[in-house]
Amino acid sequence: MRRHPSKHTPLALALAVALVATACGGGRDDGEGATATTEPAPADTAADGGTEGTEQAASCPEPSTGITDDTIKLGGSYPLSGPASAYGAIPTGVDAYLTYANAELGGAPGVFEGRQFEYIFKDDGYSPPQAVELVRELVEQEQVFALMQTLGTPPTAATWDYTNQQEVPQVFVATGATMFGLDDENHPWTIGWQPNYVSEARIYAQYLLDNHPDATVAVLFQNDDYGMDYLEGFRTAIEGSDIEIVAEQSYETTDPTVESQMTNLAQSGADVFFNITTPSFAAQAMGFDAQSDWDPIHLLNSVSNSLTTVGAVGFEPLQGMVTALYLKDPQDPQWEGDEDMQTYLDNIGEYAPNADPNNGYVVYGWAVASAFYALLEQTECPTREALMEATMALQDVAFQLGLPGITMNTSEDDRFPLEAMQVATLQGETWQLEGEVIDTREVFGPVEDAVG
Amino acid sequence: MELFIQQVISGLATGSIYASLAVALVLIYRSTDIVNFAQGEMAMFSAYVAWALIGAGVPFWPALLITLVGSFIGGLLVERVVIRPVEGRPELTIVIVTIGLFIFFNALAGWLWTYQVRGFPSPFPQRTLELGPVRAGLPALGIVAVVGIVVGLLFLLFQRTKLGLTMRAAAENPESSRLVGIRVGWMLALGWGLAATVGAVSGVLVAPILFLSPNMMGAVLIFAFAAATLGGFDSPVGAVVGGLIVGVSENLAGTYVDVIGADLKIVIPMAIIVGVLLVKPAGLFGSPAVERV
Amino acid sequence: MTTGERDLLLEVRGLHATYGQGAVLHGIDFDVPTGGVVTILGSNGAGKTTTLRALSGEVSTRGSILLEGENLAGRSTEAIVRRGVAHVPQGRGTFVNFTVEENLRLGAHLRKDRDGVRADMDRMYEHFPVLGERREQQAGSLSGGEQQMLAVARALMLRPRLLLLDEPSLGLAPMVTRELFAIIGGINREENTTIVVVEQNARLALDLADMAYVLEAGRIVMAGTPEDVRDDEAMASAYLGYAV
Amino acid sequence: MTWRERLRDPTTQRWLRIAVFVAMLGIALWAPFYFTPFRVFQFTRVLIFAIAVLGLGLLTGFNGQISLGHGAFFAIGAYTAAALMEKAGWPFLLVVPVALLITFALGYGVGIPALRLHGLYLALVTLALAVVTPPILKRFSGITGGAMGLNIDIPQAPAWTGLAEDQFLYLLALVAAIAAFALARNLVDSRTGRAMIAIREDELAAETMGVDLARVKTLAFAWSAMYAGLAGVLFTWTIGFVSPESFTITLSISILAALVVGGLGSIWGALLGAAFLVYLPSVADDLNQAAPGIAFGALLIIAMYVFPGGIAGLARRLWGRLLAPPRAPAPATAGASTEEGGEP
Repeated sequence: MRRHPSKHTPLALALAVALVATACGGGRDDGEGATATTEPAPADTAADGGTEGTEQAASCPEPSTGITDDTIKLGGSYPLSGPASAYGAIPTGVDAYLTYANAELGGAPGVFEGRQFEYIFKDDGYSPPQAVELVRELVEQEQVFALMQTLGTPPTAATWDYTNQQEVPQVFVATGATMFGLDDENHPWTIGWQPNYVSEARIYAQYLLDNHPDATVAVLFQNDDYGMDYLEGFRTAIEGSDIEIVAEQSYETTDPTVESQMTNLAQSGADVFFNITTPSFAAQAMGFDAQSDWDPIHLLNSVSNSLTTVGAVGFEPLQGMVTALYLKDPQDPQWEGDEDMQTYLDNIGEYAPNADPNNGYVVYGWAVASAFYALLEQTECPTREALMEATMALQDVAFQLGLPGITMNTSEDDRFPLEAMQVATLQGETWQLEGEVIDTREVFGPVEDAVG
Repeated sequence: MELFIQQVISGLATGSIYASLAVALVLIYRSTDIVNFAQGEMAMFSAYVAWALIGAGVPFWPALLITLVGSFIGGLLVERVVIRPVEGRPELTIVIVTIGLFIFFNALAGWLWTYQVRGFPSPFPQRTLELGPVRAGLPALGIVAVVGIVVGLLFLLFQRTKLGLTMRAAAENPESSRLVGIRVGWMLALGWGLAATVGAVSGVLVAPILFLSPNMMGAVLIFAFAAATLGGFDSPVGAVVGGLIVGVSENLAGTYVDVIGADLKIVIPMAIIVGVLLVKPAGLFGSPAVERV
Repeated sequence: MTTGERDLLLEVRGLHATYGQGAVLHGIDFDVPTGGVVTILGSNGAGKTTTLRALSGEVSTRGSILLEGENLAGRSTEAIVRRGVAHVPQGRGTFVNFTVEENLRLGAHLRKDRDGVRADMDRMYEHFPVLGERREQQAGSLSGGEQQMLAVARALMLRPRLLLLDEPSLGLAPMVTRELFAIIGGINREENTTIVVVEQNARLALDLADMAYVLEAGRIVMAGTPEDVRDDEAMASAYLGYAV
Repeated sequence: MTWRERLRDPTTQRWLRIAVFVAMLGIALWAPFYFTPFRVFQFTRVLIFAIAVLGLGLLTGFNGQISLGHGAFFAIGAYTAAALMEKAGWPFLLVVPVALLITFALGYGVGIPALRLHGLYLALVTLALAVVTPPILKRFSGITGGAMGLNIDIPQAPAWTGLAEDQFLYLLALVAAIAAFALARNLVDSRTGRAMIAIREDELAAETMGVDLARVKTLAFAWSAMYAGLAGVLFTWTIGFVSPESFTITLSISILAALVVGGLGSIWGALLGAAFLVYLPSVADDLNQAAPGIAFGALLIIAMYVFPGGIAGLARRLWGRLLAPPRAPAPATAGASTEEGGEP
């Protein structure tokens, strides 16, 4: 599998700036029980697979650009340099899964059978103009079949006019912004994957409605689409209840600390602290919580709930902290012996020797790649159109490392593959799942429109 | 009122973080006459070295000592190997080289230790001091104390020792310095070594509060620039005072001025700097001779 | 003519020097006797300053510069200073942001004998009383003449075997210049310091010197005693402003 | 005459220069019809970046001032274009004068206090400008789209031209770049330009020449900001999207780095430096994908070693060597050899 680079990345000069924000949901943790997954059938290339392929091909148009007799070419754009480089671990996970699929599952499944994945990811440094250049390079020069992920809201927003005009699938984009699931009219070629920020905010709202129906809430949020989506999603979800937001503080990714904001929030004495921040800031906010007199119920958004991040602060003073999960965490002992986890741990070392298997972003990359594999299984023809059709007809499709009971579901009216999560609380050094998986679409109805 | 005091204290704590890096910036400026954009990243790198040592089982204090010595040697080497070839070239060239170093160290740390957020043990007890309604974390107070000590030591070095005199001379007038037999090249290298050591102190002090990651110092650098500019770029005391003013003013503006709010609080220190410089172009404590890049 | 009788401190042979783009010295030879004062005369651009800079290793050279038999050519400035060559550059080269006392201490940078340094400093304040009065003052705040004195004093703090003076009178009032030259002459006599002085004011220089060289366009066109120069009609009219 | 001597003849030189210019213009006009749309798009980015670099060059190279904040003017040009096109529905060409006027005026406004600041302090004050711009843009979300940014419809060529989108944008950028370069050349050659260079060499000398320093310097800042603003407008047209993340401090520093790598005080240097910075990331990514920043940082430093006077300086030296007399003694330089070459 080739990896190429490309031109872009601006001076990654992290100087200052833009830490990332957008948070693509990073990895998370556990859950139990292996979903019966998709263990993709090993390619029995020969006879019957072949026949089936032929049958399909008969009713299918010519394969799209990027599909040859023996390869399927995919592209990705990620920040491998600069302030948002933390997300650079994601393509490592994706690449590891696809290489694993090539080596052990016989390449791509279904109508793509017999073809090896070729995955080219490049560095956009989280810069929108670089992402545009890169995506154009992938589409025009590399002639990829589809973009398997662009990362972050701004780079994705900068490129989606182009991909939709070119009618190139831009699938499973690594951002939870709702806008990427709501504009099927103008941007039907773009679709997200991870639970969107509004859905996750609803999980916390539901948790409070069930357990603390008259709580006062103090919120720390990143001042961008990611923070706003969470905050507004939460606000909408608690509308009409006795839960009240009594303090809000925002921060910029260029701020060195959130100490001042936390001081103001603590002053409110709210019952609940809703922590909508990326990992460094989340750690600071957790550190503040651990040391101050203020002892709120701490809701930590999934963007920062990796056990590595929590462990950096120290588990002991944060016991009982609440988060929402949809993936299994390799550091969680409850997944020992779990089939998905075993596959992951057995293979990640071989196919991504330099990656830290416990890194939530590597886990996420593996999971989303397996989800893409599952999507290909559902696709009826080796064409871009067919791929997009499949993205809108997912029914209970499982993927690797998803929590038990969490599967992909979409329809013509629902372009959010994952909208269910499960509440977990920090017990000891691990997240303990609480209650049932909550399907937010069932509880709160479809996400209406982009907020912010 | 209680909130006000609390915000002032929090501002002083944050300001001392800026000050700690600003002192290293001032140090290298005084001893080599250049602005080192990579100073923060070198500090971050030093903090990682300490973290890795502690992770490998070395107790805290020996690890710190090794880190400081290592940083000194590292700074020295960076000057000899990377800066030397462009010595005597226009300042802008050297600025670009330090920007190159910035990117290099940031990426190297990410590559060696990943971008995951790490905890870092504080040399100070994780306790909070309470005076009536006012609370101040010991780690933050510790930074103020250590930065004060560092500035005091630097004052002694520069004003009371022959080595300090020689370093200042080499930075101010390399040509005349050579004519009295000073090995100017080594003095510059020594300046880098010392600045890297002070930077390492900053990194180790800051890491327990900001949490260790390759991007830990990026934002701090901008504020450290602001602090040094405000104080006068050649004055360590100015750097500390500047840092504290920047820290407190941004907190108060963010908390009490509604039009500003948290999202624009960065505007306040920047505005103060521009204002101060227009009235007193050398900064609060600087000497007027400082004009070059 | 004393050259032949005394030991030579410095022997320069075939010295070429390039400065920036072009060659400035085209192979010059000259000697400096131990304890003597040698002056180099010449018009602007003749290469006088370059000659001194070549001696202290500040420009690239070819040829040999023997200081008591040891070749200095190609060595770094610091190494040459270490061998006892002190240079007072044109335009003074004091450390303007440092006090008078700090300037003197810097001049003694290479010396390890603290007591000797202390004593020499006091001696400098005797030679240059005005510096004694201003020892805590910033060099940059001194007058031109005072700065020049400081520059000379700073160079002497090295206890040099050879003192190179580049245009010490530049920008000074005639009174001050005379005073300065008197002090320099005194130092030469009392401390037996060998001096090479480059000077526009040829009369003063010739009064001080016991050997003179005249440079034109990077070549030595005349060598001799001050009397020889004064007696030479062409030289006298060119550099002393009068005809014999 | 040998061919070298012939080359050194002033008349030949003048013709040579014209020939080179015509050839380059020819190549520039032919390129969009030969290369793939993606390559054309990349060339467009180089041209746009070069305009901003040239603007900073006016300030730094010719005026002796420095700015770490030109990304701010770039951003304001870009946002002016985006807001007028997207929110007010203006035709794309009409936004140009407005954006230029705004950035010129802002540059003039910043140029006045900049008069009082020198070197390091001016650098840091302008850095502050670059730092505060993104959060301020975010604040006025009604006009700027806030953190989400604004998507803009990319301008299309009039149907009669038959030009594809990328060709059209490239030609727009080329026209803008040529205008910017011509204007810069005129500024440099004009009385004011000579005054600017005099300032860089020696402020006292400039004053005795009767130059109104304050006015010239302030105007230079304004022109310089306007160049960045023009680049911003072209950016919006080409990328079709603006957001605060597009204009971080990284942009300002990239402009400065391109200027230095290309060569201070050289108009061609701006183009070469811009090309270097646009292509460098992909080279870095090729060299070490695990951590492209390592290669990027190292290459930037190496560039400083390899091109002491910028890439343009290197080109000038090579050109000088080509024109040097055959067995030139030791280190003859271009300047020296031209003089000597005057003999028949």
